[in-house]
Formats: sequence, C-alpha cells, structure tokens
Amino acid sequence: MTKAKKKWPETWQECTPGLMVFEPASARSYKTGSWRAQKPIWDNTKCIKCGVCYLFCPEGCISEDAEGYFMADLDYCKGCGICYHECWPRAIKMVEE
Amino acid sequence: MIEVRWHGRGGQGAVTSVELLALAAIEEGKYAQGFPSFGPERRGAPVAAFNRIDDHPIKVRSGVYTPDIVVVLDESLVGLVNVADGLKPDGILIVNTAKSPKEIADVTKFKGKIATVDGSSIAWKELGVPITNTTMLGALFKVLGRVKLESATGHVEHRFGRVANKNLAAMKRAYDEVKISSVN
Amino acid sequence: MKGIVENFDLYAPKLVDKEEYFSSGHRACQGCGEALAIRLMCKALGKDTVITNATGCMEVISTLYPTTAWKLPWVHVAFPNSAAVGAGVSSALKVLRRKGKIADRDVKTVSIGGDGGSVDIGFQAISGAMERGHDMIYICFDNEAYMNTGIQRSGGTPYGASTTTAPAGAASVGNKTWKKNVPAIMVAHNVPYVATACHSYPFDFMNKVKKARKVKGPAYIHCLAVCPTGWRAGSDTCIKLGRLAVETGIFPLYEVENGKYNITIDMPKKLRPVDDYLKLQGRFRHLSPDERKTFQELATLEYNKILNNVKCSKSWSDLKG
Amino acid sequence: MSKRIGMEIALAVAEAAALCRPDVVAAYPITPNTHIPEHLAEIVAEGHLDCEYLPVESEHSALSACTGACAAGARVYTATSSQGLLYMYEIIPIVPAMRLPVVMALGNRAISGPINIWNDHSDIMCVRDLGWISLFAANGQEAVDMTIQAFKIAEDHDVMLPILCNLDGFQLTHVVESMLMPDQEEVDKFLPPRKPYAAVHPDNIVSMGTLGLPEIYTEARMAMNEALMNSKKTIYKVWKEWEQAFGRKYEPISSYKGEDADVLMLTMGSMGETASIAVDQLRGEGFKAGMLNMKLFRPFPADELRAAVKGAKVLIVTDRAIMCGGEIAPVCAEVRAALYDEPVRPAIVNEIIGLGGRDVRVEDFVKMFKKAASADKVKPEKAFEIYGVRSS
Repeated sequence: MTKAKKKWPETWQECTPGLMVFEPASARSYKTGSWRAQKPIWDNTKCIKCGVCYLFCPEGCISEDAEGYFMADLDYCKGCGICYHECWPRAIKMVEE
Repeated sequence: MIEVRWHGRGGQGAVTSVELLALAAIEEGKYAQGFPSFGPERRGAPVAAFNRIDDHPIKVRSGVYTPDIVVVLDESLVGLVNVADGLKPDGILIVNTAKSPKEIADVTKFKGKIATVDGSSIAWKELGVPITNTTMLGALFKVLGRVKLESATGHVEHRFGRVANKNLAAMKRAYDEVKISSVN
Repeated sequence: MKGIVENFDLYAPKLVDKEEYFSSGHRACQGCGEALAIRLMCKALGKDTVITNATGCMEVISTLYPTTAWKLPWVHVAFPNSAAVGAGVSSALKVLRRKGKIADRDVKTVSIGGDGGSVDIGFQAISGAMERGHDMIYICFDNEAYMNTGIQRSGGTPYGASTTTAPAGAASVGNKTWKKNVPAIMVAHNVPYVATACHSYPFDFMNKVKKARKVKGPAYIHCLAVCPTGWRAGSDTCIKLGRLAVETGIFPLYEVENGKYNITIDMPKKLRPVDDYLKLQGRFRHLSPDERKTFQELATLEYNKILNNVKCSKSWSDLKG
Repeated sequence: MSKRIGMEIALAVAEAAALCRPDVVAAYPITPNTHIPEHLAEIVAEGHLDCEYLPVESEHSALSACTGACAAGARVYTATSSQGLLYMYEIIPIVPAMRLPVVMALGNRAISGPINIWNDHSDIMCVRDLGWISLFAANGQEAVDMTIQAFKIAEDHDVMLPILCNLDGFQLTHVVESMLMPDQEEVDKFLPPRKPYAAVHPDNIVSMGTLGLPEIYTEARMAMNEALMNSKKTIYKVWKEWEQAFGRKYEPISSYKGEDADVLMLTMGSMGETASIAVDQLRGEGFKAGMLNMKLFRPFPADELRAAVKGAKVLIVTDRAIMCGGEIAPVCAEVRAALYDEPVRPAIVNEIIGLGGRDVRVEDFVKMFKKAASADKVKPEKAFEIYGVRSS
C-alpha cells in the first residue's frame, strides 16, 4: 500500500533544501473546482469548435475531446464565466452547481 | 622595524612609492607593509602614506606615529604641514629640495639628520614631468640602506611599462645625488 | 473581424502549443487576466525557458510550497529584483554553456513582474538589466495597481481609478496622473524590441513573445492584464475589458523594432468612447462627467503621442550616418 | 607551488577569487572593498578568467544577480561594504533560505551616519543573524586563504549556504604586504568545480523561492538554521584539508598565549595582531595576558569559546560596533550568553574600540589589559566602555 501523499512535510527534516519544488505542475494536487458557484455547459449543436474557450481559460482547464468539442475539467474550473462570455456562437451556458 | 612616512600631494604618486618600497623589501625576503592615509583627499591635497619594513612578520596594524624616516615629495609642503611630526630624534628627514639642509632645518625645527636632493630637477630632466615619487624613492633607498635599489627594478618595470627606464634612471640619479647631513 | 478575437483563425487550439506550462491548480482569482497572460506567454516561449518572477500575485498563487504550478524552471527571490535575478540567470546560462557545463542550446531567460514590481520598485533593476544588454526578455504584467497587497496605486494606475492608497473622495478624483509610459523609457534604453500586448489579443501577444525571444539581447513587453477583482468588474468580463482598453485607445497595441513604432492591432478609424470602458468597472464608478471628459482627453493625448511616434519614428538602421 | 608575493590585500583577494574560477561576478563600487571587484574586472578584461562580469547598477542588483546566477548553477562572487551591504539587506536573508552558496567579500566599514568610510564592524553586525556563514580574516594571508576556503565550504552539499569573508576595510584592504599566493594547480586540486544541488534549467525543472505558509515557515527556518549550525563540521573538514594542502592551520578561535593567561582579550579581525604585541609587552612585565582571535563568527563557536577561556580570570571582549539601545555590544552579548551557564567563568569586560576608523595602538591595548586586570575582584562600573571616547 502506498502512503498517502502528505499535504505538508511534517517535520523540518522533510523540507527540501531551500523549499525547492522538484515536481513540475504539482499544483494540480490542489483542486480549485471547489471555488466555483456556476459551471459551464457546452451545447455541442451550437459549437463550431473554434477553441476560443480553450484559448481564454485562465485555468487552462478546458480541453478538446476526440471529436473536437470542448469541455472543462471541473476539478479545476473556478467558474469565472470567461468561456461563456467569449463564446460567440453562444454554445456555452453557465448553470448553478 | 623601520617605519617610514611619506608626504606628498594627491596625484603625486606617494602611494605608488609606498607600494614599490614594500614590494622591493618583500622581494628580498623581508616583511613589509605599505598603506595610504585612508582619507578622502583628492588631487592636490596634502596626503601621507606609510611603510613598515622588518626582518620578521609585522603584526602591528595601527598608524605610524613615530617614523624613523620621513620623505617629502613636494617642497611646498615643508612649512605647510609639520613634516617632522613624531620623527624620531635619530631619524632622517628626506626632502625634495634645492635648498640647503640648514634652510629645511630652520623651517621644520627638526634637529636630526636631513637628507636633500633636487628631485624636481631630476624628474624634469629624466621624466619630462615634475612627478617625483620614483625619484624620491631612489633617494630613500640610499638613506634606508637595508633594501637594495635593484630589488625595485622588476616592480618599476611592471608598474611603468614603456616609461620604466626613465623612472629607473631618475631613481638611480637621486640615489647617487642625495646628501645626508647633520645640521646641528 | 478583428474586434472579436483579433485576426482570429478558427480552430485556435491547433495553432498553439498544447502543453500547459502553467498548470491548473494555481490560486489566482476567478477570471484572472494575468494568469491567462502567463499561460499564453509560456505557450509562446516553449520549454527552453527559465522564468524569474518578482514577488506579487503570480508568484504567490503559483508556488505554495510544497507544490508549483510551473512546468518551466522558475526562480523567485524578492519583489524589486526580477530583472536583476534574470540578468544573473542569463549570464550564468551564457557562461556555463560556453564552458560546456550545460547543454549547448539556446535557453531564454524571461523575467516577469507586475506593474508595481516593474514600473515602480523594480524599475532600477529593469533599467540596469536592459541597459547592460543581457540576452533576456522582461515582461511586465500590468494590472494597474498593487493587487497582491490589496489594490494600492502604482505608477501604472490610470487617471481616475480609485485605489486603496489613492481613493476617490469628496476631495479626490482617485489617482491623479496617467500611466507611466515605460515602453517609451525602454525604447530610450536602446532596447531593440519593445511591445505592448494584452491577453485579449492572444495571437498578437504570443507573436510578440516569439519575436522577443528571437532577439539576441534585451526585449521588453508591457502586457495589460485585466484584474476583475481590483478593477471591480465581473470575472467574465476580463477579455472584454482588455479589448475595450485597446479599442478606446487607452492601451493601444504596438511594437517598437529598433526604434520604429508600429501599431500591430488595427485601430478603428473612430475610437470607441472611453465611457464604454469606464462604465464596466467599479474603480471608475465615482467619476463625474467632467472627470470622464478629462479621462477622455488624457487617453486621446496619450494615444496621439503613440500615433505620432508611429508616423515620425524611423528604424535606427535608417538613421545611421 | 605557492608564491610569496607582495600585493595590496584587496587585489590579492581578487586574485584568490579568480583562482577559484567563478562563473559570474556581479558587483557595485563602494569604498573600501572596491579594489576587489575592480581587479576581478581587470583579470576578466585581460582574458585571464572566463567569467561573466556584471557591472550592475546597485548592490541590491549585485546580490540579486549573484543569486540568480547561483540558482542557475554558476559559481558566483561579489564584494561590498557598509551601506552597500545595507542596500543588499533585503536579499541577504533570502540567499541562505534558498540554500545558495554565494561567496561575498565584506570590506568592513562603519555604517552611516555620520557618513564614514573607515573601518569598524557595524556593517557585519547588521546581518550577522540572517543565515550566512561569517569568517573574519586577521591579515592578508587569511583574507586570501578564506576566499578560497569559502567556495569549498559554501558549495558542499551538506552546507549550501552563502559565506561572508570579512576583512577590515583599509586596515587590510588597502595595505600592501607579503602573502603566499597558491597557484592555479593547487587551487584546482583543492577546489573542484561546483556541482549544484539543483539549478534552474529546462533539463532539470525546479521551482526555487517558493512561498512558505504558516504551516511550513517554522520548519523551513529550522531547517536552514540547522544547516548553518551543522556547517561547522564542514568548516572543520575544509580547514583540515587546507592545512594538509597548504600548511596553514585555521581554527574557529585561535589563541595567542591564551592557555595560561589570567587576562584574555577576545578580538575579531585585524586588530588581533596589534593586540598580540601588547600581550608580548605585558608578558615581558610578568603580566599573564593572552589574546583570542575569533575567525568564525557564524555559526558562533560557543563550545570553542568556552574551552578557550577556561582558567582565565578576566575576559576582555572587544567590539567594533555599538549595539544601540542594548546593554552591551554585540559580540560581548553573545559571549556572555555562551558563558552564562558555566559554573566557573571569567569576569567579562566589554571594550568598544576602533569605531569608524579610530586608530587603536599597542599602548591602548596595554591600557585595556591593565585596567581590566582586577575586574574579577572589583566589578567594573559600567557594562561596557567606549574606549577613548571624548567626554566633557
């Protein structure tokens, strides 16, 4: 059984020298999805697959599926609404959680 | 241990003389210190610089107060600053001057030995400039006795490059021409 | 139509590096323009990059020990010295490569900071680093106040904005002066590539970053980064506000290559009135009609100065005697 | 083979630093350290050293650039004095916290105001507690040797901390004297190239200088301080290696006729040598004087101090700075704390000497010894004395 990953080093001896972090993108262990009050929903019948939503997402949490449609990773989506606001074919709606 | 104090004006190269003397002594296996007065004086202002020379490692790092030898690079300083201040009674005052030792003794009130050499004339002739630091270094070597003039040659060459030979010639002339006399 | 998503090619994702060098899980506010700008900057830079970061929002929200949002090598030392740290990194990479101690390939040093850390407290370090000609890019992410410490006025704050240290009140309009023109100061440093940018024009911004990267020597980009929190606007208006800043002439997008100014995003013949921009933001809500007029005059004057530079400036290569 | 040279000590320190093959030097001029970076710039300009020399626009940027270069894996060197050190102040605690082995010469100088360019230790006292290892040279030879030792100590993976090499401004920096200068081959053998523990480069991605929340700050500070305390082991190891390679012995506290002394004087820096002449004079008069010279100031050699003062009746602690508003001066405060729990300890007298370039002569040290001789029987009136201060 693998040990559960600690949130903090428990002791000073466990601190990396200089608090260096050697695991790139390890911030992903922190799920910002809980910050969200509303979430974006895509209507793929209106989506023209332009990718504006992907491009303008400050979280970088919108990705393209195999068919070229887009979706947000709700583990990280903070619900800012930029994708909804910028989607000019109006394929995205913000809905209450 | 011998202590030397140099008097000059900012820009006249007293610090260079101090360095060359220290290097020559060290070259011979002796121990030496050379240091400027650590003041904010600029070009033209009266400045002092110091040497210590010994056969043993030198530990004292305070100022020089009772020098054995005082060298005055610029005659105009005699009377302007008390060049004989603290000079040991059996010490020697070396002055760049065409005047007589008596005249120097009268102004400085120093009763010990006075050595004079017309360093300015030598510098004009040998270097073409009235900068007397190396010239007076030659005079000092003669008066000091315990460090050879030749020990400075390599350091003068390193320091002055193309004009090293002129400086060496000026040093040698002052070495030969300086006269030590007891006035009193 | 450039008004919407600049010269927008459909299928945007195909045109950019898919790698997320600035990962999800960072703690920036909802709708943070600066986080978006950083994300886009990284995509334009690619992996052979070292980032030095001034203290500020982006540093605090990205590297809470023991985690990091960065997939690029990254170093933060203090608030005012990102450019100096970058100068050191750049010099080290240069000499270590020359000595064969690291891989023999180009790695670009990119120093970043907010407006406070760049145009105010970090300004001396930027001036020094740019003037000495290090091979590095400095990118200022300008959200027009000290947002990390709570919306205090900086040299990047525009006229009339109410901040916590230049608050609007019965006897005050808020901030009394226009933004410091740091790009012009960088041009005066003989920096061969200087540009303004905004995340709302992502391809323009990324192209400028790529251009800056190609410069052998210093380059400076001043990127407007909308802060919905500090500007007191809806988080979903982030992109729109950036666009309005450009279309009103408040923040024109241009580049200066070897002294020659060029507008990179076509401006409308008739600029949109600044009111379109001001009315969406709480920081300007208090402005009276007269003050809005003053704002308009200042914005127009600054914009005309840029246009004049575009018209009159020549490339330094044309000025050689 | 080492060569006996005569040279201004600042220049010799620069030559020693150059022998260590630094990759990046960033410095800003300030009296009296300036001849060190100037000479390094000259060595680089003449093509004798492959190094990026950054003539930066401030000391703040000098240390920042060194920190950045060090983070990128370079061997780095800088030098400063007084107000320059204070201008760096913001960055100084960050460097050890990031565990970066920056080596810095500090030509010790008084701090303003009034503005004063001359020697005392008030600059180092401002930064003593910020995590840097701090060495004190008593003469030119030590200044040269410590420069080379510093890189080896700092870069050791058990240490990874910055080092301040203190040398008295003017009193050392501007003095021409004789020193043994190691040659390149000897230094290369003693000091291998730096192998960074981590470096910012895309081939090995790392984030340096991260944010420590309250949940981690305490542990982070503890870890850094433990590294500093533990560095003493490496310092001893490196000094042993130095002695084997070059024959010159280094100890955290060196003793001059201290073993059987009744009255001991503790010094730091170059005044120790002048004080040792006073010791010789007093010994000639039958007065059992002795002198201690502290060469390692951080980490503080408390054990060594306790051992060195054993048997002494009186300990005169000389300080070269005032601890404004404090009951005594900084070094003495620490010495008293280190000896407080000793069942038998000497009476302690605190003499503040040589502020802002005030000369201290052999006869002054003799006076201090004589005055302190009965301090174990008659407690001095005041906790400290500013020696020679003119009072009306």
